[in-house]
Amino acid sequence: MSNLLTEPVLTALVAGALLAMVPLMFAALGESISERAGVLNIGLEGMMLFGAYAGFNGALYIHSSWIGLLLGAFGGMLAALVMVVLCVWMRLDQIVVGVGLFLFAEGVTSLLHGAQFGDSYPRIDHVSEIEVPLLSKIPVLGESVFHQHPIVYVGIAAVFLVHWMLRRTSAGLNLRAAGETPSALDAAGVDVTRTRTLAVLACGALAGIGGAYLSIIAAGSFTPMMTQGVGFIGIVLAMLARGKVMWVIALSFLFGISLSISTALQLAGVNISTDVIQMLPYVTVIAVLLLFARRSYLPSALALPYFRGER
Amino acid sequence: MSNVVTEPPVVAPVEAPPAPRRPLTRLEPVVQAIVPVLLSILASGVLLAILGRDPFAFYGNILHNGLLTDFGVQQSIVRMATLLLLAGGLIVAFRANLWNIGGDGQWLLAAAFVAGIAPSVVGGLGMAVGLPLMIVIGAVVGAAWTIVPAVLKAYYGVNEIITTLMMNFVGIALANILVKGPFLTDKPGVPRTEILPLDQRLPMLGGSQIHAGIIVAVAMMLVIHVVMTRTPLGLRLRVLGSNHRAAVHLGLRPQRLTLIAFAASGALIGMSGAVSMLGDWGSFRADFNPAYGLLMVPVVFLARMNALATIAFVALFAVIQIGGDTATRLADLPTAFILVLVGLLLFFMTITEFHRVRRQRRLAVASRAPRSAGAEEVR
Amino acid sequence: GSDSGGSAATTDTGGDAAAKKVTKFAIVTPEKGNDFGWNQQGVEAAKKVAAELGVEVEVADGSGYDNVDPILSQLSQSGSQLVIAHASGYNASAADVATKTNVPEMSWDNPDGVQPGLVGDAETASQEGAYLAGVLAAKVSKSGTLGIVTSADDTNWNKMSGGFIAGARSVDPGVKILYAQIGQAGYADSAGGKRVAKTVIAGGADVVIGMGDGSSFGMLQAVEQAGGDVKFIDVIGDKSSLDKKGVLLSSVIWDFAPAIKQAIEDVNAGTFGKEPYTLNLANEGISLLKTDHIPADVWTEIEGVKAQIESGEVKVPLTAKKAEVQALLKK
Amino acid sequence: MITPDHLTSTAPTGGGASPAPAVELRGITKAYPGVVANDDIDLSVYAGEVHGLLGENGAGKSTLMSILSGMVQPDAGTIRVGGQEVSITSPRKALELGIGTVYQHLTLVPTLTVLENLMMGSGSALLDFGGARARFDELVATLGARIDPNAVASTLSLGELQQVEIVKALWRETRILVLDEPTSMLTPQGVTELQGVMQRLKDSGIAIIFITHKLHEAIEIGDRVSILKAGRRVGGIEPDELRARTPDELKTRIIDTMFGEGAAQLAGVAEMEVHTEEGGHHRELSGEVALELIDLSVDGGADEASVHDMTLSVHRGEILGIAGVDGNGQRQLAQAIAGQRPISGGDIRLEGSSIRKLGVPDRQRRGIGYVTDDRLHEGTVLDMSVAMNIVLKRIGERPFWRRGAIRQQEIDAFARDLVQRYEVRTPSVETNIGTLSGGNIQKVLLARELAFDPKLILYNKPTYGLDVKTASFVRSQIREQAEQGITVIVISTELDELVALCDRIAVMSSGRLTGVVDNGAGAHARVGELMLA
Ligand SMILES: Nc1ncnc2c1ncn2[C@@H]1O[C@H](COP(=O)(O)OP(=O)(O)OP(=O)(O)O)[C@@H](O)[C@H]1O
Ligand SMILES: Nc1ncnc2c1ncn2[C@@H]1O[C@H](COP(=O)(O)OP(=O)(O)OP(=O)(O)O)[C@@H](O)[C@H]1O
Ligand SMILES: [Mg+2]
Ligand SMILES: [Mg+2]
Repeated sequence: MSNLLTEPVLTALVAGALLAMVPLMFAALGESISERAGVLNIGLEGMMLFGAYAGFNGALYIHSSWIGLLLGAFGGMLAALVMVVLCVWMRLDQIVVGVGLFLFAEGVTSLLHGAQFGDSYPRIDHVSEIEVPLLSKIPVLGESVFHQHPIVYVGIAAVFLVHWMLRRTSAGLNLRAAGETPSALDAAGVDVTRTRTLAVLACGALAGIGGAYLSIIAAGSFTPMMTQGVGFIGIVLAMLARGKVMWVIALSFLFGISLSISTALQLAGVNISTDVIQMLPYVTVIAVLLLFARRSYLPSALALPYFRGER
Repeated sequence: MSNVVTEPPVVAPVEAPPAPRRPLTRLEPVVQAIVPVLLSILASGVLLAILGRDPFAFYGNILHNGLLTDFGVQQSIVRMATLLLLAGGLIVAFRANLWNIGGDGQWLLAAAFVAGIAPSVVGGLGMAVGLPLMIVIGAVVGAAWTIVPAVLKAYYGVNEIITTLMMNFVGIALANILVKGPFLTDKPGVPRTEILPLDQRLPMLGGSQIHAGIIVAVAMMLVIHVVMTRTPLGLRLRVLGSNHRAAVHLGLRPQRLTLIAFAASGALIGMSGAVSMLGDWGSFRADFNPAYGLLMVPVVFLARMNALATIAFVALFAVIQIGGDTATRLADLPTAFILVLVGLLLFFMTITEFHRVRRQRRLAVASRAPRSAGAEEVR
Repeated sequence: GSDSGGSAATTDTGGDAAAKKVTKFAIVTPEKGNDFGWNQQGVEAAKKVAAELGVEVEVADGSGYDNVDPILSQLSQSGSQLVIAHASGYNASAADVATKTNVPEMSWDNPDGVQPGLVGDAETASQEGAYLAGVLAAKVSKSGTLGIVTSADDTNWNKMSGGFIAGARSVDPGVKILYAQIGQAGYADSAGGKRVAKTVIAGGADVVIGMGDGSSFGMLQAVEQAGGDVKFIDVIGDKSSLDKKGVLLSSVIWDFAPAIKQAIEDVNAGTFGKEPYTLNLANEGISLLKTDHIPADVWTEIEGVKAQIESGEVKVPLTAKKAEVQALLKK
Repeated sequence: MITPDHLTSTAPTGGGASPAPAVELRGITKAYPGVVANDDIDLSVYAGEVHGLLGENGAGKSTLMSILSGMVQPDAGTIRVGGQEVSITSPRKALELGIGTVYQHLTLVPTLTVLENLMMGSGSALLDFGGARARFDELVATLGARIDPNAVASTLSLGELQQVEIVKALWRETRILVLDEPTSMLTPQGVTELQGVMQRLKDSGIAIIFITHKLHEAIEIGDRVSILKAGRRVGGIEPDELRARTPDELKTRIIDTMFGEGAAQLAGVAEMEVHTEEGGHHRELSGEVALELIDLSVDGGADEASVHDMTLSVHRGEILGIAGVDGNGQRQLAQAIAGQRPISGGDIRLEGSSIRKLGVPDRQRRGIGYVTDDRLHEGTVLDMSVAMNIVLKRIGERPFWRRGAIRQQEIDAFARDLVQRYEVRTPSVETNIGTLSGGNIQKVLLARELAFDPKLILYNKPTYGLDVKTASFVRSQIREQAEQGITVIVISTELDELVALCDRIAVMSSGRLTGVVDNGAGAHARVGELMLA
C-alpha cells in the first residue's frame, strides 16, 4: 500500500484538509472577535447550523453558491441576534443562552429539514472553483490549495483583515477594551453595548458562512446536526489563539490535516482505531498545555455582562 | 447638630430597611418556575400550530406520559436520579467559578468503566458490596478525569473551559475505545459491554420501576446544599469563585481548593454515570452519548446554583424528556422538536430571571423614602 | 394508573403472553422512516406485513437512542403483542423491557439475548448481498480499484465490507480495494462522507460502495462530482429515485418483511424466538438492486453466484469486527 | 484644551466669581438600596476656579461626580453647563460637553498601552498614532509628567497611572475637570506637582472640581469649598472668606461642618491634620526582636517590582514605617511577609523561627495580620455582605462556626458591633460591601484585622482614601495596638503620616533598603532624601 500516496491522492488529502479546515476557520475567527469583545458564544455551533441550513436553501433555489453563502451569513446573524438581544442588551447569562441557542438550532434545523427535504434529499451540483494563476500549476498544492472556491481565500483574507483591524483601527481598540475593561471603554465615551453587539453579529455572520460552506461546498447537501461539533472546536481554537487571530489559520489547518492524515493512514491499511485518531488533536493540545503550561490568556470581562456604574 | 456626636450617624443607616426583597423572595421560586414554562408553552404552541399540529394534544401527551401515568412518573424519577447527580457535580464547580464544561466526557468515561466491569464485580462480590463499590468506582473515574484541568488551573492558571472541553472530546473517544476494546463483549451487534443482569441492577423501590439511584441522588443534593450554604468549605469555594486574589489574601489555599472543587465535581458526575448504568442501562453501547452534561449547565445556572432549586428544575426537564418522546411521536414530529422546546424554555427562564433582577432594583430605589427621613434627623 | 410497575405486570400477564394472538404490533426505529435506508426499510416492511396479515401496527420512528427504555415500555403497554426494536443499539433495552413487561420483543444481532417466547433475535446475512455487490463492482470496474467508505465502526458495515471484499476478489484476486471510515460516529457527517469518498476516488477507485446513513449523500455527491464513469453502490435502501446523474450502480437491499412476518406468525404459534429470524438471499430478505447501469451479462453471472451462495457452494466470510475486515483486506 | 485658541476662548478669572458658572447642579438627588447618596444637592463651579469638595467617607462626593460625568443618572435635579440646561445621559455626552473626569478608582485598560488607552473613543476610524503621540507630548509637557506612551498600563506604578488618568481627562477639549481624590495615592512631591498642574489648568480657564480628604490641600489649591455630609451639601466657604481666614480657623470650621459642632475640639485639629504634626513622642522600645528580614529577596517577575536582599529587624511593640515612592517593591515586600508571594532568597523570622516555608493561613495562625492596599480586588469579596467580609479570615472558627455549621446570628451581632465602633457607613451589615464608599470599605478591612488581636500587623497605606476623622481614628488605633505590645509595620507614601506615627522609618527605593531613620526632629527631611537615593 506504499505506492498509494500518488499525486492525486495527496491532492485529495490536502483538498480534504481544506474542506475540513475552512468551516472551522470561519467559526473560530468569529468566536475570537466576540470573545475579544467579552461575549462567549457557547452557541457557536447553533449559529453554524443556522448558516448551513439557510445557505443550503439559498444555493439550492437560487443556484448561486455566493447567494447561498450570503444567506448563510444572514442565518448565522439571525442566531447571533438571540445572543445580542438576550445577552448583550438584556445582559442575561451567556452560558445559559448559548447552550439554549445550540439546542434550539439543532432542533429547528432538523425539524425544518425533515419537513422540507425529508423525502427528496436534494444535493447541490459541483460549485465552480477558481484557479489561482501559476500557483495552481504546482503539483499537489496547485490542484488542492490553489484550486478552491474563492470564499476560501476570502476567509483567509478576513483573518488578516481582522488581525489588522484589532491593532490599527478604533473599532479594534474598542473591541479589545470591551472585553478587558468595559467600564474604561464606557468612561471613554464609547457605547459598550453597541461594540459588543457588532462583535457578536460579526461572529454570527462568520460562523454562518462557515456553516454554509459546510453544507454548500464541503457536503453539497444538508443533513441534521451535520456540524459534528465543529462549533465547539471553534470555541477551543479561539481560546487557544489567545486573541491572536493569525493562530486561527494555523490551528484550524492543523485540525483539517489531522483528519486527512487519519484517512491516509486507513487507506495505507494502518490499523489504528478511528477513535484514537479522533483523539489525537485534543491530546496534542492537552500535552502542549501540560508541557509548556502557558497561562492561556482570556479577556478578563469574558462572559460578564456590563452594568454601568457598578464597582 | 450635637446629637451627631453622641449618636453615631451609622445608627440611622443600620435602622434603614435594607432593600425590601422579603415578600418577593417568597413568591420568587414559584414565578421563576411557572412563568417561563407558560411562555415557552405558548411560543412552541404557536410553532406547533404553524406545523399544523394540535398544541393542546401535544402538551397533554407530554404531561400524561411524563407525569400522570404511574409508568411515566416512575420513568421521570429514574431519569431525575441521573440528572440530579450530574447537576450537583456542576454546582460544586460553578460555585468556585470553575467552568467544568466537560461533564459529558467525565460522565461517559465513568459510565463506560462501570458498565465494563460491573457484571464481573457485582457478580463476584454480590450486590450488597458490588453495587456501592461500583458507584464509588464511577466517582473515582469521574474525579480522575478532572485532574488535568484541575492541576493546570490551580498551578498554572490555564483556563479550564479549554481544558475541560478538550478532555471532554478525549473522554468521549476513550469511552468508545474502552467498549470496543477491553470491555467489549464477544457478542455480535453494536459494540457494547456485557449486560448487567436485571436482578443485579440497583434495587427497585417497593415494587416500582424506580431504582435506588434516586435516593442516592436526592441525598447527595441535600449534602451539597448543606455544604455549600453552611460549612466552611462551602464558603471557601464561594470566595474562591467570586474573587481569586481575595482567596489568596485570605489564606484559603486556592490551589488546594481548586483541586478539591474539581475532584468533587468529577466524582458526582461519575456517580451519575454509574447510577445510570447500574440502574437503567445495564450496558454501555459504542457511541452512546445522551449529552446530559451540556443540558445541565444552563439548568444549574438558572437554579442559581442552589441545590434545592435545582431539584425542581431537573424534575421539569426529566418530565419533558420522558413525556416528550411519545408526545412528538403521536404528533408525528421528530424528537428534535423537544430540543426546540427546551431551547425556548431556557430562553424564557433567563428572561424571567432578568425581570426578577429588574424588579429588585426598582424596589430598592423605591426604598429611599424612609432612609431620607433618617437623613433629616441626622441634621 | 392501571399497571403499576413491572413485578405486578409480570405476575398478571405471566404465562399467557405466548398464547396471545397478535392483533397489534409496534416497531421502534432510531431515525425517521424517510432516510432511504435502515429506518425507512423497517417501517415500510412493518406496514406491508401489517396490511398483509390484517393486523394493526404502531410506528415509533425517529425515537433516537437516549430514551429507549421508556419508549419500548410504553409501546409494550399500549396493547401491542410484539415490539420490534429496530436497531441493534436497542438490544440491551429490548431484553430488559421484555422481561419487565412480559411483551415479546424482536431485536437485531442479539443471538445470546434470546429468550424463547420473550426475546427474539433477527440477523442479516447482509454479507451475502455485499458479496454480490463485490462481484458486480469488480466486473464493472475499469481501473481495477474499488472503494469502501463507511461512516462508523458498525457491525453491519463490517459484515458487508467483508462480503464485498470477498466477492470482488472472487472475480479478480488482484483487485485493489481502498477502505476508509469517516470517523467515530460519522453517520450524519455528510461533509466527511464527501471528503473521504473523494480521496478514495482520487486513489483510483471507480466503483465505491458507501455505507453511511446521512453521510451517504455526501459520498453520492463525491461520486457525482467525480464525473467520468465512477459509480456508487448503496446499501439497505433504494435511492434510485434520487439518482439524477445516473451514478447509482446498485444497492444491497434489505427487506425486513419476511423476518417480521415470521416473527408474528411464531408469536401466534407460541414459538417466538426459538429460531433466529434471518434475512438472506434465499428468503429475499437480502437482494441486489437491479439498475439499467448493470450490463445484462454481468447480471446473469451475478444470478449464478447468488445460486451458488444459496446452495452453499460459495462460502461468504463473516466479518463482524473491523479488525476482521482489515485482516481480510491484508490477505 | 491648552491650545492657544482655547486659552483665549475663556478669560482666566483668577479665582474671581465670573457671571455664569461653568457648571451648575440644582437639587441633585440619587438613592441607592438603603442609602440616599445625594440628597437635593446644589453646587456651582466657575471657570478658572478650583472648587474643593470635602466630606466624610460615604458623604456622596463620588456619586455626585459620577452624575456629572454621565456614569450615574440622578433620580432628580437639573444640571447646567455654561448656562445651558443639559441632561448628561452618558459619559460620551459628558465628554462632548467638555467634562473630563479622573475617577476615584482608576479606569484604564491594563492590557493596552498608555497611548492606546488615550486613543480610546477617538472618533476617527483608523488609529492615528502620530497625532496621538503629538497630543500626548503636548499634554505631558504642560503637566510636567514623565511617562512612556508605549508602556502597557499594567506595568505602571499607581503614581504613573494617576498621571495617565489626568492626561486622559484632558485629552479632549476639556473645560470642566473632575478630580476624585487624585492626591490620595501620590507622594508629597507628586502632590506638589499636581498642585502646579492644577494651577496651570485653572489659569487656562478650566473649571476644576477637586475632591480630597486633606484639608490643607483644599485650602491651598481651592478657590471655593463645598462640604457634603450624608448626601447633603451642609456648607461651603466662599473665595473671599477663604482668603480672609487663617488655615487653622478654616480647618476647624470645615471639620465642625463635616462632623458636627465641637468635633474639632474633641479630636483636636492637630490630630485630624497630620500635616501640622512633627513626630516627637518618644517611646521606650523593648529589646526583643519580633520580625527579622535577612537578605530577603522577592522576584517580582516581568511586570512587577522586585525586592533585593533586605535586612531589617522590627522590635516588639514598635511601629516601623516603610517609606518610599509608590511602586518600589513595598507591596511585594508586604505580600512576601504575609505569605502570599514566594520569596526568592533570604529568610523571614518571626520571634526567632523561620516562617519562609509557611503558607498564608499558617502565618495568620502565627499572628501575622496584613491590611492590603488593594481593598477592592484583594481585600474584600465585593458581592458578599459586610458581615461575611469581616469574618472571612476566621472561616470555620468559633464562635462563628460550631460543629462545622455557620452561626449567622453570631456573625451579624459581631459585625454590627464593629460597624458601630468603626462608624462604617452602611445601610446594614447584610449590605454587599461592594456598594460601600471607598473609605468605608477600608474601615471594614481595618476592623477585620484589629478585631482579632494579632502579634504583628502589616499596614499597606492604612489611611488611603479615608476622611480626616477616620484617618486619625485609625492612627490612634494603631498607636493603641503598639502600646499593647503588638508589632506594627506601616507602609505609606505619605511621609507626614509616617512621621506622625512611627518610632523608626525605613526607606525603600527600587526594591532596596536605602536607610532606616529614627523618628524625631529632622526625620522628615532625612527620609525625603533617602527616598530619592
Ligand atoms: N486568575 C487566576 N485564575 C486561575 N488560577 C489562578 C489565577 N491566579 C492565580 N492562579 C493560580 O492559583 C494560585 C493561587 O496562589 P497561591 O499559590 O498563593 O495559593 P496558595 O495559598 O499557595 O494555595 P496552597 O496553599 O494550596 O498552595 C496561583 O499560584 C496560580 O497558580
Ligand atoms: N453603585 C452603588 N450601589 C449602591 N450604593 C452605592 C453605590 N455607589 C455608592 N453607593 C453609596 O452611596 C453613598 C455615597 O458613596 P460615595 O462613593 O459617593 O461616597 P464618597 O463621598 O465618594 O466616599 P469616599 O470619600 O469614601 O469616596 C455610600 O453610602 C455608598 O454606600
Ligand atoms: Mg469617593
Ligand atoms: Mg502555594
